[in-house]
Amino acid sequence: DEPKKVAVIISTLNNPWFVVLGESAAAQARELGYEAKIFDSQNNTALEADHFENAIASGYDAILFNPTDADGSVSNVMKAKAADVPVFCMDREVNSTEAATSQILSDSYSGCVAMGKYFVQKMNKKGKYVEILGLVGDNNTWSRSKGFHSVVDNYPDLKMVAQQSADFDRNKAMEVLESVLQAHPDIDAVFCGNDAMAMGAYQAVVAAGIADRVQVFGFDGADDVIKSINDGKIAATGMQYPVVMAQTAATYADEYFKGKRDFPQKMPVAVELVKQDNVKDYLATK
Amino acid sequence: MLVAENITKRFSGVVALDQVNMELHFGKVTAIIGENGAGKSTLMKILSGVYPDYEGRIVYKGNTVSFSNPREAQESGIAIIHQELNLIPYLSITENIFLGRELETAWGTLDAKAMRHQTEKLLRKLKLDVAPDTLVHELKVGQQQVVEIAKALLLDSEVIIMDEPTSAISESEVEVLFEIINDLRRENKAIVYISHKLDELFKIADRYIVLRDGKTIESGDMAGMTHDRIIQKMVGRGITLMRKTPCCKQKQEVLKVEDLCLKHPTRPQENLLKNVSFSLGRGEIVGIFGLMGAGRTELLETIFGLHGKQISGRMCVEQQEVHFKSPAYAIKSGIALVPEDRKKDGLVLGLDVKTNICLTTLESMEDMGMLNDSKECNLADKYIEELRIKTSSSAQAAKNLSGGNQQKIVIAKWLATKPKVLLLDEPTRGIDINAKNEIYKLIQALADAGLGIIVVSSELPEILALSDRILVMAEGCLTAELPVDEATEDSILKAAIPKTI
Amino acid sequence: MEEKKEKKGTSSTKAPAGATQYKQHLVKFQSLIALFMLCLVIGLLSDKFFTVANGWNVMRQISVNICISVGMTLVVLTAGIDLSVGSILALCGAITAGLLKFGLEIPALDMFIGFTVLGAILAGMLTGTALGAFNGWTITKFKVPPFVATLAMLTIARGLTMLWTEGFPISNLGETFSYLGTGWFLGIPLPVWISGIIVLAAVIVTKKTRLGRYIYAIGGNESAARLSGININRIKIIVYSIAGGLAAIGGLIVTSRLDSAQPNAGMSYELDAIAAVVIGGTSLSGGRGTIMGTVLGAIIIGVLNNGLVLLDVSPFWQQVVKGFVILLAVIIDKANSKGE
Amino acid sequence: MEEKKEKKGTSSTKAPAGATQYKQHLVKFQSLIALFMLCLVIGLLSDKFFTVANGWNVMRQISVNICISVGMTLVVLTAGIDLSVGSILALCGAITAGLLKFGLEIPALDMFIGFTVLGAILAGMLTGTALGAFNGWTITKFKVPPFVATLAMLTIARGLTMLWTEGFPISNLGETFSYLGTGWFLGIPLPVWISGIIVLAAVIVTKKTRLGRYIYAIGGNESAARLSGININRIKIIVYSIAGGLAAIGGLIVTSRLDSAQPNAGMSYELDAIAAVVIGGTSLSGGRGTIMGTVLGAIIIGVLNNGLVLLDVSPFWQQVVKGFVILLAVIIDKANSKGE
Ligand SMILES: Nc1ncnc2c1ncn2[C@@H]1O[C@H](COP(=O)(O)OP(=O)(O)OP(=O)(O)O)[C@@H](O)[C@H]1O
Ligand SMILES: Nc1ncnc2c1ncn2[C@@H]1O[C@H](COP(=O)(O)OP(=O)(O)OP(=O)(O)O)[C@@H](O)[C@H]1O
Ligand SMILES: O[C@@H]1[C@H](O)[C@H](O)CO[C@H]1O
Ligand SMILES: [Mg+2]
Ligand SMILES: [Mg+2]
Repeated sequence: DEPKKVAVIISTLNNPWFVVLGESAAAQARELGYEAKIFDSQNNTALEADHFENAIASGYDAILFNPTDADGSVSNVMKAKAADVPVFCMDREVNSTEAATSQILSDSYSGCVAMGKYFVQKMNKKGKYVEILGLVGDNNTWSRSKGFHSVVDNYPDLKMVAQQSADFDRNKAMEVLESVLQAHPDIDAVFCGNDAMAMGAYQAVVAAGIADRVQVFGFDGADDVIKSINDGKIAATGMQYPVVMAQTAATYADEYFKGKRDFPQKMPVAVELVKQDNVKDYLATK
Repeated sequence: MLVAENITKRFSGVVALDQVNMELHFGKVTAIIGENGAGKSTLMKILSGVYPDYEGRIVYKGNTVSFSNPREAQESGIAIIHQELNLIPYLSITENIFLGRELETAWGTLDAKAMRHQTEKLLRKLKLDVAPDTLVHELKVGQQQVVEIAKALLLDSEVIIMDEPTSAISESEVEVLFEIINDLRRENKAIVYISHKLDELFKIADRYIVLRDGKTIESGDMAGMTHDRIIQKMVGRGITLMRKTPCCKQKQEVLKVEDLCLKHPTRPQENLLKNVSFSLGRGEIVGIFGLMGAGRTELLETIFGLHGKQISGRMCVEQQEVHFKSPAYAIKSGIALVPEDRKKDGLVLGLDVKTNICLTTLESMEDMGMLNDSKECNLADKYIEELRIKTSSSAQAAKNLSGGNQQKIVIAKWLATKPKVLLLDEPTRGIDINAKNEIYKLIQALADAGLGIIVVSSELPEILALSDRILVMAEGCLTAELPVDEATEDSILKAAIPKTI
Repeated sequence: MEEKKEKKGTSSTKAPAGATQYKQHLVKFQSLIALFMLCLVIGLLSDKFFTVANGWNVMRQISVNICISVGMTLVVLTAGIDLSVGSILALCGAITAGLLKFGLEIPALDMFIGFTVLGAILAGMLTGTALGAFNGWTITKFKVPPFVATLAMLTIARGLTMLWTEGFPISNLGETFSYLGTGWFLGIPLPVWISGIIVLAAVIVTKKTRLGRYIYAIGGNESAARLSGININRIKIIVYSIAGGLAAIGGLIVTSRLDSAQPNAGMSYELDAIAAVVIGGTSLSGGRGTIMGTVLGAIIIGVLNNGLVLLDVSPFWQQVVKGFVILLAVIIDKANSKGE
Repeated sequence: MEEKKEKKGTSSTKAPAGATQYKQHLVKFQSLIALFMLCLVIGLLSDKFFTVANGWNVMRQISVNICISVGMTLVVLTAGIDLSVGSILALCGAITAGLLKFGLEIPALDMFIGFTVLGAILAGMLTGTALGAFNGWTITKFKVPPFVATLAMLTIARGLTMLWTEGFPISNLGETFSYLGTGWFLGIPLPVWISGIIVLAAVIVTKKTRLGRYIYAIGGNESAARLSGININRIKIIVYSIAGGLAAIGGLIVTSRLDSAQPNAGMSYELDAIAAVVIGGTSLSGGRGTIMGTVLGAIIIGVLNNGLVLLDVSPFWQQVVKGFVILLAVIIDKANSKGE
């Protein structure tokens, strides 16, 4: 009879990182012989709720889910649960241990704790830096920022001279940093909430002619940033594994259909710090 | 009695009214007379609460009153029919008439039935044969004016101000209005009547007040006044009214229309224009008369290429057959149209006089693809001088000019295209007698210079004064063609009355 | 905007008595044609479309847009526009959620105020109404064009939301509050009840009350309305306040449905609302249009969103298709009302 | 919108000869006051503001908004609006980047076309112009209100961008292309040259050509313009095409500056552009306004963005402040032009 159907509901497709996540999940599901369709929640939890309802109504058998919000998405997952549709979270979690069948998570907070430690080390515990935040209404923005500051704020000689938002956007990050550099031309580092912003920040630093002394830190492990680290342009990033998470989620769904029920409630996928001395490993795997 | 004492009103520096005094008597019709811009409407707006800020005093039935908005004036029994139509196009007649004073049921909801009923009564009284639910935008301008009148009559007002109520309605509707005014007079109301049609004033008014340049010049009883004296008072000097000497020489034909038909925009099987045929000679002035809705405007628009594909029939300009897909083609062939509503269709009010005049001939104002400012100024100045347009400069915004001068700008912009045929739709609507006279002279001079001119007008005296030949239209058909010396008011009117009623 | 200088052409004088009513029916009818065609196409392509469950689904999903669009209709009828509804929705949802969860602490006075569900809801609605009134105030008092005034409010209210929430969602608001967005009553989802009641009230207001009459009059010809003694400024302030209040209700539904107030909720909802209004046949130049038209417009958008998902259209194509369908819906509308 | 029913009251006939010109100067002057005050405040609070480097910085950052706003001004002068510029910007940037990097493969014909930098740039600009023309076509041919037609295009062009890029940025476009956005020429950044030339051309078009005159006439009174023999539809299509083409140029600058075409570039740029237009004194009801006013408006917004960052205002507060400043700028403008 008909193949089972898998819905891939992604927080936003307006960001390549999530496109990779969504498409890898869908591709893996198809590989395993299922129909798969991607839904774009456009960073809107209410639209996500609509997607859940529509997916349940049109008979999807499992949902591979990248939530827009840890708390706001709980009720959506509960709806699926009530309809006996298993949900596998990817990358971001929902704040409930009963809702999702399993959560395959990227731990932004601890990733940024590690990043913070490396940052302190690279800066020799002193200097001025700028933080560029992602969307201020996005929880990842804050888990990264908090992880970072939980370490860095312990060093009084590390001074954050500006904290601005650039909405995870490359162009905005460039423009914001251009302006910040007018007020603080003497900064030593920039910490960015994702790699798109890190690239934008790097371009602003290059344009200002201070690329050799300002270190840029990103987060994600995007291709161009990995390459830039290899070229000595960007200092470090936190490697997340969207493809691994997506494939794992799809595989779990497959196993669920085949009868398996005991999944780990949380399955953390570590965020690995990519820096000059280990970047070769990551270039190789790509 | 309503008395206005020493009323002064300024608009950002301009003194529109300067120490004006006026008395209105109950049971009398008072005519306010004055040129365009004399301050008539401004004075009425003060009486009716539109302008709350003025100097001076209004004494109404012995008490000093001051209205801070139109509603307060209404509640004291002063109603006004504004010069400009003030209706809401997408509301029905009933809804317009009751606007701002709706009847409500005990529930606080609108009492549609009662309002409809009263509207029906009013419309019957005003002999307007239209359903009260008809949306106002579906009505002709004249009918809309009747609705305005109904709106003022709804309240049992004691003072009723009518600011040019007849500017868009035809003779028969004027008759109805005059009957009503007579009734109101009998009911001992005070009525203010403003019109640039002097004949009407003699028919209806008991008293008159003349305003000139914002000052009261004179007031008195209408009895014993003559045309010439009124004009003298209004203008401040005597003017010689133009009288045409019709020329009957056979002229060379510039425009010929044969079997022109125009489809109805929504009912395709019906025609708005039915087999209209006529011709126009160089230097000839043809007047077209008809009642409201006879199709005159449509005829001019059709000739001017505004109804593109909806038409059939033949048209020739100087023996050349032409087909106008849009006005641009008509203009190229030497046709010009001065539209009925100068503010809506004639002028870009926010732009200056120069730009408006040059708008139709911008191509010839160019040097190497760029507009040449001095060419534009020259052209504008030429017409400002030739047509004696009263403006501070060619850089003045069109909206700041008086109606007569605005009309001259529209004529100027069309003369600039060097037309062979000039179509004039109601060229003197709302224009004072002096300006009217100047426009008559201008039309005459243009014809003498060889233009073929068609004048559409609802005023018989105007048609008779201007035309060499008169065409009469009714219900989209040409019903008569008369040389001016054979035409009488009777013969024209007879041809104008629709046969189907 | 574009329609403001209409041809003066007026139709026949001898229109039969019922013509107006008939035409008004036709206006509704046009959007119905578009909706009908849309449903037919989707229904033919997906057997899941015409099911009761999916019907409630669509209805519940559009209930928020309906709340906002009803307010937007009133604003647009006065020839205005309100771009701030999405932000106001977010702010009010957040305020209700925040008060419900944390109460209000006023350190200066060393005071703490706890809120019941009802109290928090009222506070949210009050905020929305107040912000709407502020819109109306800048528009009438300072003659700021509505587009700009509400654009400024769009930014301001979003900023205030961020400040209030500190960028974090406020979640777990309790069963009672949750019921508002997720509960059923007499077999009908509660959000559908709420939006239904709002629609009913708005229909009554527009058809049966002075306020409604004045709204049409102002949009139809503002200076004529003024000369008829209508207090334009008052009506406009009321209308923008209503729009703000209804946006707040939308915010309550969203928040309750998710059991969480999202700081970035409601982003670009104003565009969906305006689309519903225009598809529903209301003229952006004011004075013409109906609430029921807007409801149809909202349903068309809702069915479209639902259908595109049911038909398995890829998310990227969805946007393209959605754009064309909106265009088409308006063109069908225009084509049928050519006579106007 | 709100201004369309102006009071019919006309001012004196006897105004002094130069009054109109004088008033026009004043119109520019008003936005200057707002800008001046803004600069003063920021300058007092940050000593880094009044530096040459920061000046170029601001100029470069606003160059994209200027490209878009100039097109928007023309559209608004005709009493229209264009919401699609941000999406068109993204699509055209992506098309140029894609063609440059991958060329064009037409599998059906088994063909491959490589593109030079110039070729790719032209293709991008052509796309923008064509989409703009499509806007103009739906608006004139089907009488779709500009708001709706361009709202549909906003969605469509964004969808097409996603389809073309498959959701991924297209990066590393080469030195030559990069120069466009990052290079300097005679001591002035290239984007500033580009936007400067566009402004100059637009000033000439609006003041010195027939096209410009017709644009004002259409916006001022469409039916009078039609009766003057102006081909309204043609002019409107041209204007929307220009707006599309200028958005494409904006897209080129953004893409080249980042050396990467981002699929989500240009989001909500239309709002910034409209804000610039309105702050610059152009009336949304058409017929009144100047290019230089818009440039001032764009500078005000640019200075504001720059200043808020220089002063390290928290991102939450930035939005609130920005909203109020825009409101204030327009109110100052209105207050000074009350006579109008
Ligand atoms: N709102 C206004 N602002 C400035 N000036 C005005 C305004 N209204 C009227 N005026 C000026 O006041 C004067 C009197 O105008 P008003 O409309 O009262 O004339 P009128 O006698 O009614 O003329 P008409 O016969 O053309 O109707 C004119 O010079 C006019 O330009
Ligand atoms: N756009 C339109 N739609 C429907 N009917 C129209 C339209 N324009 C005009 N008509 C009808 O065409 C007929 C002729 O109208 P037209 O305006 O040409 O009359 P007119 O003789 O110029 O009268 P007026 O003195 O009012 O200008 C009328 O019956 C009118 O109702
Ligand atoms: O890692 C992803 C990306 O960095 C994105 O840019 C923001 O959300 C995070 O989950
Ligand atoms: Mg008057
Ligand atoms: Mg006529």
